[in-house]
Amino acid sequence: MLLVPCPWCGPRAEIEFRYGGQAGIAYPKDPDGLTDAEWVEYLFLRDNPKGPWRERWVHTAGCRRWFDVTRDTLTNEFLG
Amino acid sequence: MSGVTDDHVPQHPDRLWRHPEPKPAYDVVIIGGGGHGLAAAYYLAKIHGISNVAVVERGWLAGGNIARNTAIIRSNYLWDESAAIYEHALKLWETLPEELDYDLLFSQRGVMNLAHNLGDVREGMRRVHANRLNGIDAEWLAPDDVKRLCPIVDTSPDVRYPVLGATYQPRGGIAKHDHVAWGYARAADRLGVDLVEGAEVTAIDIAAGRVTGIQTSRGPIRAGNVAIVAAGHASIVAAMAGLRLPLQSHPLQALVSELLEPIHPTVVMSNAVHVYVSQAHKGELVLGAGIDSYNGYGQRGAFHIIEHQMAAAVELFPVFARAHVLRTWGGIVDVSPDASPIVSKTAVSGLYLDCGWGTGGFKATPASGWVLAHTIANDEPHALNRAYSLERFETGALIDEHGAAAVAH
Amino acid sequence: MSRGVSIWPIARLAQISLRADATDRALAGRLAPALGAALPTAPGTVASTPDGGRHILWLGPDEWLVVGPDDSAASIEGAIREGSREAFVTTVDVSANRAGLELAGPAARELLGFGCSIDLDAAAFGPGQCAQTLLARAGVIIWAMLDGDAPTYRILVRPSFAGYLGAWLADAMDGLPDRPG
Amino acid sequence: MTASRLAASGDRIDRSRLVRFEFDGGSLTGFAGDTIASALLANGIDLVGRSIYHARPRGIVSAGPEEPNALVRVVWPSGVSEPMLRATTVPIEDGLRVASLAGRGRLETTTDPGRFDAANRHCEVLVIGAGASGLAAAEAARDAAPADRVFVIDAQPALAGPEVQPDTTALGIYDHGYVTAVQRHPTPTTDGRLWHIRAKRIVIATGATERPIVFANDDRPGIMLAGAGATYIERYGVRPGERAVIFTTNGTTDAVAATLGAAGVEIVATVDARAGEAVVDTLGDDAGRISGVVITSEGAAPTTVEADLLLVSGGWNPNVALWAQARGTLRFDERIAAFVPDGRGPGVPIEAVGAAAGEIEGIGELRPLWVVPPHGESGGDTSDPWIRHYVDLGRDATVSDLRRALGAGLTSIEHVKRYTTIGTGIDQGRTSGVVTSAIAAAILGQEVGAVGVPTFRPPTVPVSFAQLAARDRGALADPIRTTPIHPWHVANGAVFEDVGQWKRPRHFPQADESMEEAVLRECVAARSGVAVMDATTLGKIDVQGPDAGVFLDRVYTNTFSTLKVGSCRYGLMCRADGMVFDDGVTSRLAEDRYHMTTTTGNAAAVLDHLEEWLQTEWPDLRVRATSVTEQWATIAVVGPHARDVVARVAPGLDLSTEAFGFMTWRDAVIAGVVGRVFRISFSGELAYELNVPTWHGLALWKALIAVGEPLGITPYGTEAMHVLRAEKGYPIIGQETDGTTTPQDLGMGGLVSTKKDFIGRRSHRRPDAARADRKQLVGLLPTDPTALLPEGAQLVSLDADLATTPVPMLGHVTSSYRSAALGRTFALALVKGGRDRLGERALAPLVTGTVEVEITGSVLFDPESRRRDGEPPA
Repeated sequence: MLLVPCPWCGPRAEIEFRYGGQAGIAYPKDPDGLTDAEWVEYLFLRDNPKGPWRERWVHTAGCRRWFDVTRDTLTNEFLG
Repeated sequence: MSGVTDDHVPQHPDRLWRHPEPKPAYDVVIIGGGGHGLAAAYYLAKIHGISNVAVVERGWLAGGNIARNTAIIRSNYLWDESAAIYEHALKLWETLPEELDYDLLFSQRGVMNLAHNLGDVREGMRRVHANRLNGIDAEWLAPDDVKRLCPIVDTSPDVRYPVLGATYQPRGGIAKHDHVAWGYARAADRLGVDLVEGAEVTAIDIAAGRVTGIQTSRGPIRAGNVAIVAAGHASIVAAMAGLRLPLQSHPLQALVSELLEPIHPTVVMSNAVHVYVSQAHKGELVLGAGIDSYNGYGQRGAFHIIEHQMAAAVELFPVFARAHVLRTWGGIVDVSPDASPIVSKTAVSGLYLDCGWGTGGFKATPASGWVLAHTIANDEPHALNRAYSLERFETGALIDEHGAAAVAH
Repeated sequence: MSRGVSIWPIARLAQISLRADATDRALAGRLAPALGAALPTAPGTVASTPDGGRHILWLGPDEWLVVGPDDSAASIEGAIREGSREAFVTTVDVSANRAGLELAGPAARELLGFGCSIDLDAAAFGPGQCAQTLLARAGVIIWAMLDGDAPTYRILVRPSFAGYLGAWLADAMDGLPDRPG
Repeated sequence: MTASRLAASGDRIDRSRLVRFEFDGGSLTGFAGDTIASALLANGIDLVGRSIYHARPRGIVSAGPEEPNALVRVVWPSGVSEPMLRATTVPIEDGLRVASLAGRGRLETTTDPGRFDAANRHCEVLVIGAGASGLAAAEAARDAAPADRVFVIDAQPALAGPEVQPDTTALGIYDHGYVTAVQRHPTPTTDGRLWHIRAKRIVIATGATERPIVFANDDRPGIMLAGAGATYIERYGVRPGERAVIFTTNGTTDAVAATLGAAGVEIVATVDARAGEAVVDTLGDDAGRISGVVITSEGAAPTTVEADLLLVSGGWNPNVALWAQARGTLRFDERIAAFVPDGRGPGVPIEAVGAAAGEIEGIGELRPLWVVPPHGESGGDTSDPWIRHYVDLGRDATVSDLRRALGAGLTSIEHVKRYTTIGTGIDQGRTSGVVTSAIAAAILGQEVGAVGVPTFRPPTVPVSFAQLAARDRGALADPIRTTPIHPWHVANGAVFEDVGQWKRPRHFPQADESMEEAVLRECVAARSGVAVMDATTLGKIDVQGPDAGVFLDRVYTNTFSTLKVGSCRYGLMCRADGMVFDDGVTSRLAEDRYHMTTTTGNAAAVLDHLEEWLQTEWPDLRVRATSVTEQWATIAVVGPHARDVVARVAPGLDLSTEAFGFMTWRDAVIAGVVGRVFRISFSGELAYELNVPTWHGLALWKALIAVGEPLGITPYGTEAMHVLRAEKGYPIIGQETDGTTTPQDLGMGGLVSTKKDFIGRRSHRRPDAARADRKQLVGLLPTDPTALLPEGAQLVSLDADLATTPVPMLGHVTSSYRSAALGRTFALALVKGGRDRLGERALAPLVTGTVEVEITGSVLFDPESRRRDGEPPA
């Protein structure tokens, strides 16, 4: 049970959150202008590193805010 | 373990495999000494006559997901492409103990998927009808049939998770996961395949768009072809070849009980409440849990997942109340956007992928190795894995097993 | 003998969901007098009017729950409209969207601790504080009312979960030791 | 071995309280505080079971959780039976029934009156273990933190004092200072409690476990760990034997010898490895109990001494399981020849202290001795002299098995564990683990430290499924959600279906009606009279703000910015992959305010979806979304007479078609309460959806039933609702869709705007979305109008060869019903290129035979929608 650092409510138990996967994947400005390959980049391709990465959580059982945080996917330590 | 050579090992009739020093070059190098990689090596040598093959394993042979799963075997998948490859696997399972001359403790005790609500019933009926037309043994069971086949399931109507029925595949069952890996390893070794443990891959060499070899902690190895079969680390290894895969790696947990007298005659899966349970030959109950939500390579999951699973298990099987959790552990599953695998050529010629099996890897082991061997030997996918290409994500021709609410594990 | 905690449902409350930009000082300055108390900006805190008739619970960085006596919903929304002028402020009457119950007694904190993963220690969570969290498997707002020998908490929960939560609390009370009195 | 109760000593037992219990049917007594093991020894019983594979007689090896051998079945006075517990860890109580077993437990309890629960605890410092070093660490911690924020747990019964929580064993250390522990009998009425502990610092003071030495016939009853022998004397006042041999490698047995002496046990020999001495074999009596010990001294010929007790100390292994679980690394400490805590990565501070850190009191100089080679005929089987050198007694695994594993080429200690099953028993390898590594290292010519030990897996002690389920049992296993009208449904005999966590009435059978009869009756009422349904579970979201229209245009495939205030519109939502996600009717309440409805199952998911896009993609939009699902009770009044019924509860409302047209809404006073009325229909009939605050839902429902009574108003459930909508070809998301279905597949291309971008639009341009053979929604009419297709049935072409699999499939049945309005059965289906097949026939092969169907359009009833304003002129 991770202790997830909600920037608003403070550290809370993992069960209060929903996971949002990789952070910083922006919705393309002009989807129509994209090739299928570029669109699938947005749709499906994500990093999957072993070690620190930037990810999203939403505090569904709390303040309902989405936030980004860096976590080490091997040790689960949150690095801020 | 690295550094061990056969000089140390006492001679013994039951010898499974040699511990050779890696040769400078091989026709094919398979990265990942798990079930799928060992099976691929075996079929390359056995069917395609390619025995100048090395399987390189970072740690100890068959120590990844093949050693950590709940060993359930079934082929009752919804989509045609899934049904075809998993049924091919099941047919191979049915002759594998003889072929490998190894007791895999393969037991076709039947696999049941419980339906707890009308949506489950609809999905189950759809799967049963599709399975039958795809030549897969599948039946729909009424609650009374469930009770008859597995008396310990609570089928009374007033429980929190009422059993409205179940799909049933009589030919499904379980096998002893370690024996499967060791059986393939021994057979591949006998055919001349080098199994190289304690060799971590650090780089994949590519020249002019073609793979030429790999760098490992036990030195460089030249290779005509390289296959990445590193479940749990597929993204990491593929990145060494500059490939970005549509995979996310998550923890998946399982557990066993103490040894118990026979009480559970079949395999029961309840996707709705994430309970997957069978009783292994020694007598322990083996249960698989739900997948952890977050990306993780720690080979351990969160405890609340086990607690929720136990709550559901005791509701479905009241007799389990005083069984004990003896050991829990975690594996790493590589999950693709459509929860279906990737067995494919890549943009790098001579480099092949076999990954993304998610929670379905163990039961697919023979077919996965079989189609990968074909794909490498012919540099062309087999009909069974043509649909499992990387391109499908671009065209949208997904094989959406979770979309169709197909049962994981 | 007793279990050291009593539980009772509370009367209907007016509950207004208020969404506004907390960083807009001018807006905050207008809303405070209109509501009779300043919007709390510290996470998980509650501001109350001097007469204690109206409370503003922090639910998020731009979200509050304004709670008052039954039938005061319209006046609360009116006050907010008056204070917000052209600013982008939204209100929704959610008075019936959550049911309320109160727990009080020396064992109240222990009882909540059976099903709530946040730190309920008085030092960490005392009067004037509230938290959106899970109690057993139900989403709730826990609101610390009184501290001391008989801590009192108010629980706001979706009405559809009230039956479950009531049954859970009754079951959980069996886990409390008997105590004299 | 002739064990017996001593006249004095035993600080854990209360000699004033006699306890009666049974062992294998025989009635025995012990004292309060006895474990099953100590009570059995006190009664002179040392043979407690047979081994699992070799059926060897087995006794009691230890006095704690490391027991690999004395496994028993227990039936509590309550009648609850436990399949397999360690006799060394279970306190006896009056009426306890204990049975010996042979390595396998038996599950019997089906109705479990036991009570288990769970609790949360936060602390600054958690100290695991209340031995001297644990208590010292706790004392030090209290200088820095409030006393009640230093949490000390100990696995033993209350001894240490009030500041220690007794009977509590840590199961595992997880991420971010999370520790799970299980407590026995937290209250007199609770059997066990699972603790979820969150600590900012953790001190592991779990002590060390003595380990055996492996020699021929080392598994006989009467062979015990040395420390355990002393424990039975000091803690339980039990003398484990009369003539003892001590076999040791270290100094900790000096104190044991003193304790034995004081208890009147004759020490016939001390075999000290440090002096080159060793026990090479043991002899047994008829029952297999130890009767003699074969001893060698370097060079000298073996001699045999008579003894009924052999106490062994191969050294001590710090209990490092928790440390290792917390990703702590281990180092082999030559000084004590054991693995001790070494480094640790990031995370909350965790330290090991005392014996758990390798400070073994009194160990002195230790000479490692792991295994004593066979001599002469030991084992009796000359072909393999190692088959009686037991390493893991719980698994009957011997040095012979170990050699076979290594010989097979399985050189990793993890391989060895799997091949031999050593360390997979109830004791989790506490006694066999390090010994196995050392023997493997010797055979492989490696250092023990290099071989290492297998990964430590939680839990540290077995924990019952019921304990982990805790309070989540029966009705509490998962929340049951009900609407305010639920009590009426129950009182009026509704049959419920589970929709997510909701209980929804599926139908309201009268008297002895079957479901089929009830549903037909409910449908007839809706189409020819008036019927009411509780639609409260529908998701409802208040969407507010100047940019609300723009936002909804991006979220829905169709356009909402153009919707007039006072009007309602059906909308479809897709995920980014272009597949249908949800649908519902959304109404414009004001220029800057919409009332969105969602499907019951997706209510929470849709709100999450809206928040995700608002917060993470379009923070510039001035829009806010608030769930009002449970603010409103929603009742659908449906049928030609709906207007008359609504008129009676909302007299102030002009219900004429002109004043209140289809797909519009009005504020209204309904049954005396301010609410809203929406003129929307999921059945094709004249229909109103009445919304009042949840508080008033039940009262409104009763009012409608009362005023509608003269018109024969009929409550209906989800099944009739599904039939009515299917007759009109309205899809149910999740039934006509499966995550691979686009709006175009549903024949709703008209609802997909080409003028604006919306979530999922780009995906509709992918090649696969344009395939001509995509599955499309159609209707099906079985040629035999009485044949009811099962939902989920697959369709094949008329000329399909059913004998040759795989048989190509055209599609599948998504919904199938008997229709009162059509006077026949019908179905909806997703069929490849379905819209080009209208009029064609197909086959549905069933287990019972095949059913022929005609493929039709999906709207089978009132295609011109002439009924939505009421009974149309004939």
